[in-house]
This record gives sequence, C-alpha cells and structure tokens, in this order.
Amino acid sequence: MVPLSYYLVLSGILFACGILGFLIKRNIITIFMSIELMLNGVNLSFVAFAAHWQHLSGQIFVFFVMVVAAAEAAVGLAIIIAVYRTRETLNVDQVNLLKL
Amino acid sequence: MTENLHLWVIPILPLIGAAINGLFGRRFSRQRVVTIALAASGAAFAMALWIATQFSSASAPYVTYLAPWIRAGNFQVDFSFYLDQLSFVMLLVVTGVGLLIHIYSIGYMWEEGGFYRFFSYLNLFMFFMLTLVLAKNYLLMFIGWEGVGLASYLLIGFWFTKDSAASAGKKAFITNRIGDFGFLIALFLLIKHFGSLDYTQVFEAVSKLPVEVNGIGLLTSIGLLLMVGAAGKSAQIPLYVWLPDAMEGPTPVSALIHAATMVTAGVYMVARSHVVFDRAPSALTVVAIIGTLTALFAATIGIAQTDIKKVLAYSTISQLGYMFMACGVAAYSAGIFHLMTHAFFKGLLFLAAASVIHAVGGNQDMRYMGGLRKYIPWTFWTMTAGTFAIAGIPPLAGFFSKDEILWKAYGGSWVYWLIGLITAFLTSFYMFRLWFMTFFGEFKGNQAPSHEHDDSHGHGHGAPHESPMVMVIPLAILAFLSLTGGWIGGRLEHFLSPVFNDGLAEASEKIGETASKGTEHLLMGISIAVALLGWYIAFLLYRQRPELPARIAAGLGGMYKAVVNKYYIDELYAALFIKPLVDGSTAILWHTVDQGVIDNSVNDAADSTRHASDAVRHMQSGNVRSYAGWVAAGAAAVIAYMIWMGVR
Amino acid sequence: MDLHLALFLIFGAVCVAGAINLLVQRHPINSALSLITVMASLAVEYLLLGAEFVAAVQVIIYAGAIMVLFVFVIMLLNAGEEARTGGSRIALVIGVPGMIVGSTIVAWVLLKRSGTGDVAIGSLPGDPKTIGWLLFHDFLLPFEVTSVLILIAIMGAVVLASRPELSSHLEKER
Amino acid sequence: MLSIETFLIASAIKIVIAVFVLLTAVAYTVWLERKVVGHMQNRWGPTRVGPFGLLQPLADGIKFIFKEDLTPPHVYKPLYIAAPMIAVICALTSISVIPIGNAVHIFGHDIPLQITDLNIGLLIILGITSVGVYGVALAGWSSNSKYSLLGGLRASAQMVSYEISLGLSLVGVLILSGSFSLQEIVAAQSGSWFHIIPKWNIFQGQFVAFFIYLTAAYAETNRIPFDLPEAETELVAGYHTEYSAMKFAMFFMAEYANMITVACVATLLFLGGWHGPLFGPRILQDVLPVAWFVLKVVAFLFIYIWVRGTLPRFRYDQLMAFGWKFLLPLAIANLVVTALVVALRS
Repeated sequence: MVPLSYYLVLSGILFACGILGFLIKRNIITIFMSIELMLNGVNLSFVAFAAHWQHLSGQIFVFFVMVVAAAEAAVGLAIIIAVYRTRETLNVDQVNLLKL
Repeated sequence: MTENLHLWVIPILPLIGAAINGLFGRRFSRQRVVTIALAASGAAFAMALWIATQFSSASAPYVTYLAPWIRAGNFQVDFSFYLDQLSFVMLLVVTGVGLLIHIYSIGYMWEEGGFYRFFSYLNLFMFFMLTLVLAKNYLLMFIGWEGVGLASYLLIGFWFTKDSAASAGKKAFITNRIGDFGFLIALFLLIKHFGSLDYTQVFEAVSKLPVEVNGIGLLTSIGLLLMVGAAGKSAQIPLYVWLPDAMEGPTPVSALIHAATMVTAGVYMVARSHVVFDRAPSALTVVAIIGTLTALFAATIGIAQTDIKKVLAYSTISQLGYMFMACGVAAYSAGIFHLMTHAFFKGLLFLAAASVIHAVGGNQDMRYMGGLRKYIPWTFWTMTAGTFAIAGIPPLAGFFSKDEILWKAYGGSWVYWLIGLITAFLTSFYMFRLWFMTFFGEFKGNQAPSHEHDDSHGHGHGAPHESPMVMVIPLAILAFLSLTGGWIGGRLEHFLSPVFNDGLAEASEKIGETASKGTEHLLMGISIAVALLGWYIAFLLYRQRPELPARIAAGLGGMYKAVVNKYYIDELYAALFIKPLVDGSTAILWHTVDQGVIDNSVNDAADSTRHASDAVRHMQSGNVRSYAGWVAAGAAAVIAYMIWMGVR
Repeated sequence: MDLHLALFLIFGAVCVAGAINLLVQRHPINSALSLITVMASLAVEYLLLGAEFVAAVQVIIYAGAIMVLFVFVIMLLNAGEEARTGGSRIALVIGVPGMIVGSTIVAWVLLKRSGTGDVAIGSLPGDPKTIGWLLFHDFLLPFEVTSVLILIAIMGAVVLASRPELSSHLEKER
Repeated sequence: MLSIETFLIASAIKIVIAVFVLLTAVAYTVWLERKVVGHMQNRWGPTRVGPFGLLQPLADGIKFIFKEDLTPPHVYKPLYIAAPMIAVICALTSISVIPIGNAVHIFGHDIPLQITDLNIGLLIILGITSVGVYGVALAGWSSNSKYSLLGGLRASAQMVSYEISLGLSLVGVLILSGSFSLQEIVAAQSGSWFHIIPKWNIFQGQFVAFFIYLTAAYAETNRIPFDLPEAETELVAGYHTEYSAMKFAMFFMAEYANMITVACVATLLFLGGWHGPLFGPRILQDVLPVAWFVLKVVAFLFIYIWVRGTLPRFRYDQLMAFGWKFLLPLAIANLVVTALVVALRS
C-alpha cells in the first residue's frame, strides 16, 4: 500500500523539474521537453487520483492530455524548424527580437 | 375624415426620379435622363391636378397618415401629410412651375456636363419642396425646409469647379443655417410648451391663448424666431445676402428655386403659422417692418445693377419683402396671392433672361446687350409680359396682387403704404431699365470683353439667336399665366379664407372700418400712375438720352457708389461677423482651445502613458525564459495565496 | 516493505533521476533519452496503479511517437551542445525561487495536511474495454473535439515546416 | 496460482529457452534467406560449412564475436555503444508476450507456451517495437557520419509513418476478437466453416488488413522494398555504416528478430495462430499446434525473402507518398468497413 500523497509528490517533483528546466535550459528543444515533463507529471497525478476516487475519468483525461501533447509537439517542432531556418540557432537567449 | 388622396405619392415621385437619375444617371443617355426627370415631375403635377378635381373646400383639410416616425413618451411625430387650401395653392404652384422649368431646362442644359446630376438635383428639390408644403407637422416641414436648402446648395454649386459658384453655395447654406437655427429654437419652444409639433394640435392649443398685447411673451418669441427662419430662407433683411450670390447657379435653378418656389417657403411658413402671429401683434409688426424695409432696400440696389440676373435677384428680394409686408399686416391671402403671381412672372423673367443670356452666348452684362428685340422676338414678347406684370401695369397679374398688398398695407399703416409705393415706382423703373437696355437700341454684344462665362453653352459670340421650342413653350405658358393670373384675386382670397379666418378676424375687420371703396380706387390709381412714371423715367434715361444715367451717377457720387456696391452690406457683414468669427476661431478656438487645451491634454496623456510604459517595458525583454520566470513567480504567489486562504 | 512500495520507490527514483538528468545534460539528445526513461518508468507507475491501457499508450504514443519526433528534429537540425548563455537574470533570480517556494508549499500541503488514504496496487483496473466505453460514450464530445484539434495541428505543422519554394520546385519536377 | 518462487523460476527458464530459440531462429532465418535468394538468383548460397551450409550461421557468429571491435574516432560514444543494444533488446523483448501454442501440462503445472500472457499483449508488442526505432535513429546520429545520419533520419521518419498504418490494420482484427490478449485473439479464430475454410481473420474479411500489415511490416523492419535506411547503393550501409563486429551483429540480429516477431504477430492475428488440423496420437496432438505455428511463421518469412528477391527498392518520396496517401486511407477505410459490419451484425 502506497499513500496517495507519494504519487502526488512524485508528480510534483516531475512538474517542478519541468519548470526548472524551462527556466534554466537554453536549448529550445530541451525547453519543449521540459513542458512534456510537466505534462507527464500532471498525468501521473491524474492516474493517481483516478485510483484514489475509483473513477476512470482521471485516466480518460490522460488521453486528452496526450492528444494535446501530441498536437503541441507536432506544431511546436514545426515552429522550431521554422525558427531554426530563419535564425540558425536553437538558443532561446538569442531568439529575443520580440521586444522594444 | 374624407377619402384618401394618397398625398404621400406626390413627393415620392420626384424622389424616385432623383434616386434613379442620381444613382444610375451617369450611364444613361440624355434622352433617358430627361424622360425619367420629366416623368417624375410630370406625374407629380398630374397627381396635383387630379387632387384639384377631387378637392372641395368643404371637406378640407385632407390628411394622409403614412407611418410613425418618432415616439418618445407623449411626444409623437408622424410621417403624415396635410392638404388644406393654403397647401393646395402651394402644391399647384410648385408642381406646375416646377414642371415648366424642368421642360425649359432640357433645352437650356442640353450641352452641359453633369446633365443627369442637374435633373437629379431638380427632382430632389421638388421632393423636398413638396414635403415642406404638404407636411402635417413642423418637423416634417423642417425636413423639407432643410432639404430644399440642400438642393439649393447643390444647384448653386452645380458648376462646382468654379470657385465663385462653390463659395456662393456655401454662403447660401451657411446664411440659411442662421435662419434655421431660429426656426429650430421655435420648434423647441413649441415642443416644450405644447408637447407637439402637429399643426392641428399646436394651433388648437395656441388658439386657446390670449393675444399678447404687451411685451415679449411666449407666442411673440416663437413668432420672432419663426421670422428669423423665414428671413433666412426667404432672403429678408438681414439674411438676404446669399440670394444675389446664388445667381451663380444655372439660370433655370434661379428661376425655380430662387424666385418661384423655395424663397417663398418663408412666406408660406409665416402664413401657415398665422395662428401664432395673430396672437403676437409685436411679432407681426416686426414681420411687416422687415418686409417693408427689405422691399425698399433691395429695390434701390436693383436700380444700379448691370448684371441682368442680379437685377432680377434684387427684384426677387424686394418682391418677397412685399409678401412679408402683407403677412405683417395680417393680409395672408394677399401675400399668398402675390406669391403665386410672383412665381409666374418672376419665373418667366428669369427664364426669359436665361433665354437672353443663351442668345448672346453667355454674357450677363446688360451694358453689352441691346437691340435684341428683332433677334429673339419670342423672348422679347414673353419678357415684355413679365416686365409689365411685375411693374404693376393693369390688367396683368402683378398689378392685382401688388395693389391688393398696398391696399391692405394702407390698412395697417400709411407708412407701409408709402414705402410700398416708392418700392413699386423703383420696381417699375429698374424693370423697364432692364427692358430697354436689353431689347432696344443697338446690339453691343461685340464690344463685350472676351470673358468666357461658365454659364455659356459653347456657342461663341455669333449673332444672337432664338432659343429652341422646348425653351420657348414654357416661356409662353408662363407669359400667359402672368397676363391672366391676377384675375382670380378675389376668388383666391375667398378660397383661402377658411384657412386664415378661423382665427381672429380683427385685422380684416379693422381694414374694413378704416378704408372705404373710394379710398381703394384712389390708391389703385396712384399705383398705376407710379408704375407708369417708372416706365417714363426709364424710357427717358435709357431710350431717349442714354448719356444721362452716367451724369446722374456722377452727380450722386458717394450715394451711387454705395448703391452699386449694395450698400457695402457684404463688406459690413465681413467686418462685423465673419472677421471676428474667423479671428476668434483662430485665436481662441484653434490656438488656445484646440492646440492649447485639447491637443495638449491628448499629448500629455500619450506622453504620460509612454513614460509609464517606458518604465515597465524592460520587462518585455524578448527573452522567453524571463517570461517563464515571471510566470513561475506568479504561480507561486497564486498558490501561496490560495493555500493561505484555505488554511485560514 | 511490500512489493508495491518497493516498485514505486524504485521506478519513482528512476523517474526523478531521469528528470534531473534531463536538466543536467547539456546535449539535447541526452535530455531526450532521459525523458524517454522518465516516461518508461512512469508507464510502470501507471501499471502499478492498474492503468494498464494508459501505460501502454504512454509507451506507444509518448515514447514511441512524440519523443521519436523530438529525436528526429534534434537529428534533423543537428543540434549541438547547449551554450551556457546568461540571457535571463530574471529566470534565475525570480523564477527559480518562485518555483522552489511554490513546490515547497504544495509538497508541504500534500504531505502534512492532506487526508488522502492509501492506494492499493492495481486498485482501479483501467482495461481497454472500459476506457473505450467511457471514451465513446461519456466523453464522446471531447473526443471528437480533440480529433479536430489533431487535424488542425497536422495542417499547422505541415504549413509551418514546409518550404514553399522547395515544394513548388518538386511539383514542377513531377 | 503459482507461488512467486515457482513463477520466477518458470519465467526464468522460459526466458532462457525463448532467447535461445529466438537467436537460433534468427541465425537460421539468415541462412534461409541466403539459401532461398541464392536459388532464386541461380546461385547455390552457402554450401561449404556443414551439409547445405547449415553450420554457416554458427561460423558467422564466431567470426563476429572474434572480430576486432572498431570504434571510429568521431562518434558520440555513449550512444554509439547504446544504440545497437537498444535495438537488439527491443527486438528480443517483444517476443516475450507471443504465445506459440496452447498451454502444455508439464511437471504438474499448466505451463503456457509463452513467457507471459498479458491482456494488453498486442499493445506491449507495439510499444516495444515503437521504442525500437531509437536503436536505429541513435545509431545513425551518434555515428557522426552523413550516411549514417541520413539512414537514421530515414529510418525514424519511415517507421513512425508506417507505424500508424500498421496499428490501424490491426484494429480491424481487434474489433473482430474484442481483446488485446494474443491468446484470446487466437482463440477467437478457432473452428472453421464447412470443415474446409478455417475461421482465420484473413478469411473473415481482413484480407485487406493483412495486405496493409504485410506492407507496413516491411517498412517497419527496413526490408526490401522499403530498405531505404540502409540502401547500399545510396548510403553505403545506412545507419550501421560505422558499425562493425559484434555491434553490427546486434543490428543484424535485431533486424531478423524483428522479422520473426512480425511474422509471429501476423500468424497470430491473421493466420489463425497455432490452429490447424489435429490428428494422430495424444503426443502428436500436443506438438502439432506448435508445428503449425512454426510452419506459418516460416511461410511468412519465406514471403519476406521472396519479395526481397523480386522487388526493387522504392524511392524515398514514393515511400512516403505510398504510406501516407495510399496505405493510411486504405487502413482507415478498412477499419470503418469492419466496424460497420461488426456493428450491423451484432
């Protein structure tokens, strides 16, 4: 028997790692992967809650999250490719033209 | 109520014509434009004639309710039309003269650019004028009132590429605006005190009020304000200045709008509101004084003008002054009678003058005319009819109506009569002066300075020639009306009496007391004598001894100069009103208020926004990770807040 | 120590190690592989919770498709090691403390104040049949909406990633 | 219910046996291919080592093991080493859920002829296969060579693309059987119509699905006519250009193991698994299903080799266009039709 909070803490750690990755990583692809990491953390809490409440809705939500993640990956990676073509870099610190 | 006369159809017909020509006329041939315009105005006239067959004084007024317009609380204004004896006369005059001038314009404007535009505007004018005349309430009348102003503006500025025409259009519009302002305030007062603009309701309420003998009460205020509006539209002192300039428009327009119909709207309005004026004697006196002064004043200017159209323009102002004089002594039916005859002979005179101008190739200066009698006989004879009519030679139209007015004026005060008489003499003089200068003596067209007037028709300066039949026929019809129009005088007064006598009958009773039949005949004789005197002096000066006028002018010196320059009224207005207004606008409104206050406050707002944004714009570093940092911090704050709320 | 807790801890540790490795590694492909590790271990965690279908889909979709895309893009763009540029002070000064504060609060609340109970191993079997039933009945509308979302994403990706001049060139060649 | 110790021991034994059998099968699939293609091309194939060259795979294995393990200097070493392992591990793991026959009764226990029976067995196979892409992709990338990189790129794009068609072609079968468990899928195909036509899925209207599966499987396993990741005439040897000795052997094994897995799945899902005519004594009846299964797998592998000996290689854009514009719509259409028929029948 594992307390539900353990799962939630694990999910929280993953989510926090995702945020941290977003904050400290420079490579735009890695940043994107940090987002996926956050989504995974959320998924884990969904499944854990599903088990806790004995309701499958939580697991269904995971599928929707996955679909959104897939769509996001497709579009996001296409954007990355387009950015790379014009800016010739993947470093977000150098993609900073959108400012005054 | 009586049977439905479908009054709304009459104004709608010209509107349809105006819309078709205005929207699609550019692609139409001239023939088709003419067909549409004539069909519209002809149908309106036919409708008016049909109504004439249905009309019976017993069942007047007829009312046609079309649709609701404004419903605000108890206040209600509808699209409804109203036909009594007064508007019936106006209806016939407007549609009849309008149709004739439409026909005339075909010949006159045939070679002009913007042909479709001209006829579209003419039809539009007809629509608004008929709306004005047939309206059942003041607001709908105001729509027509403004609309004829618009049509007038468009037509004066018809040759808008010419600067003077464009300016004249603006001048007419702005001067009318001043009058309309008074009219509007009068309407507001009506709404405030009677809660309605409907003729029936307003007059019913007014007729229950006592006569305001002393001071300026409500009815006097309303009457004076209405008179301000009428003065603007009908070119009375002090707002007459736009009418002479309006001669920049095509001459048929001058005939239709600035002689026969639109400028008489003020008279119609005063006559329509006679219930108010009857109970405001001081306002009525003001009307009479304004009318009398205008009549004399414009006539004196008229004797020194050399431009044929300007002479007629001042003559129109003067004649309008007569009408107001009539209204001012509560002789409304005399005013309307003169309105009608004036529409005939002044329309005729303008059209004939147009024919003359047409004949000599665009020149309007009478000094370079002369001897045209043998070149353009039709024009000569029709114009002769008009001249005799306006001069008051019996048995032509002008004699009857003018004599009626003078007779009624005498009933009001002998001063009115005397000034009217002097004006009649001056009228006779300047009209015969025009007649002699134009048609007698030698043709001097070849000496004219070679200025090409925009009112020309590309004929060049050949020998003068008669106008085509399409222009001559309306002239002939109007000449016939000028000859015979006066004979219905007595019957017209009787016909109109249900309208004007339902109020107080004091004024006419007063006249009946003070004047006898003998006096009337005496006065009539004096009138005729004065008219003939005018003819003789004109004959003397411009036929027998043509060198005399110049000597007289030299002798009179400054006074003559003042008359030629229209008493410097335009200059006076420029100095009194326009310059202070322009200077004030420049100094106060533009430099101080607009630039100083409004611009500065806007700029300051923008500047402060910019400075504030400048301070925080550094957050917008363009660096995604910084944004993420803010998001993370914000999320932490939100979580902390929510947890704290939960714990508490 | 029972099997459930042991497995949870083992794979949880793998998860956290993978996540930290994702952050530590400078080469994006290493980060990607770390993320795949995280996802695989998460799949096992899902299995522990009884969500077998979710676990399988996690492997097939996340590890097998989405991450392949990532690796593919990394290879395509030949992404090199990450440069340690200091583009954003705010991310470190404000973002990281904010993240730490936020997660600390959440963890504290979860561990100390939550009255949640234990979860038994495989306590809620999420077999494909039940999930399919739910998906096509109770969640039919969201399901259809996500299908539209996917369609839009496909078109968006094609438009974004295609080089117009290149594709028109190919068209001409054909 | 087995005790945990027995379970672990039995599983370990089964794993050892399975790996041994699989590796042997891989070795002899290679031999079979060389032999069959040789005969198709009017050659003999391997003949020197053992009768009919039957010991050739053994000789090859020994050679691979003892060859010098070259590591080119510019490779990214960790992944360069990890890539072949990923490939071969994924290939070998996926066999773990494949049953090769009914449960047999040995030592007083009912032992299923499969390492483990999961009710999501098919999904496990799909998942492991999809992870197998990384072996190829990472090998191509870590070799730091343009041929390898191109091969790796092609492999990952191709495998991701065809995986969709492959998965969709299986869904029709899943609808018919209503389960992810391979045991149940096979059980659903037992019996026959009129004692002649077996109730295999391929005869239950899933012929189109079988064709799609066949085509997609060729692409998934990088086999001719879809062997673009290792197209010799263009990319030297594609993603494994820089590999040699045992690491190369791992890729080699992974490819053939994948072929066998694919053949097993095809057999289980479309060809009725181990179902076939049973006759003879009891012991024969126990062995025959396995024999039928092996026969079907070998037949499928033969088609593989046959196609290799017959068809030329596709061009890359043709491959992609075929996958996305023909195979995928066809798979969806098949799925819709199957679903409709099942829905109408029930």
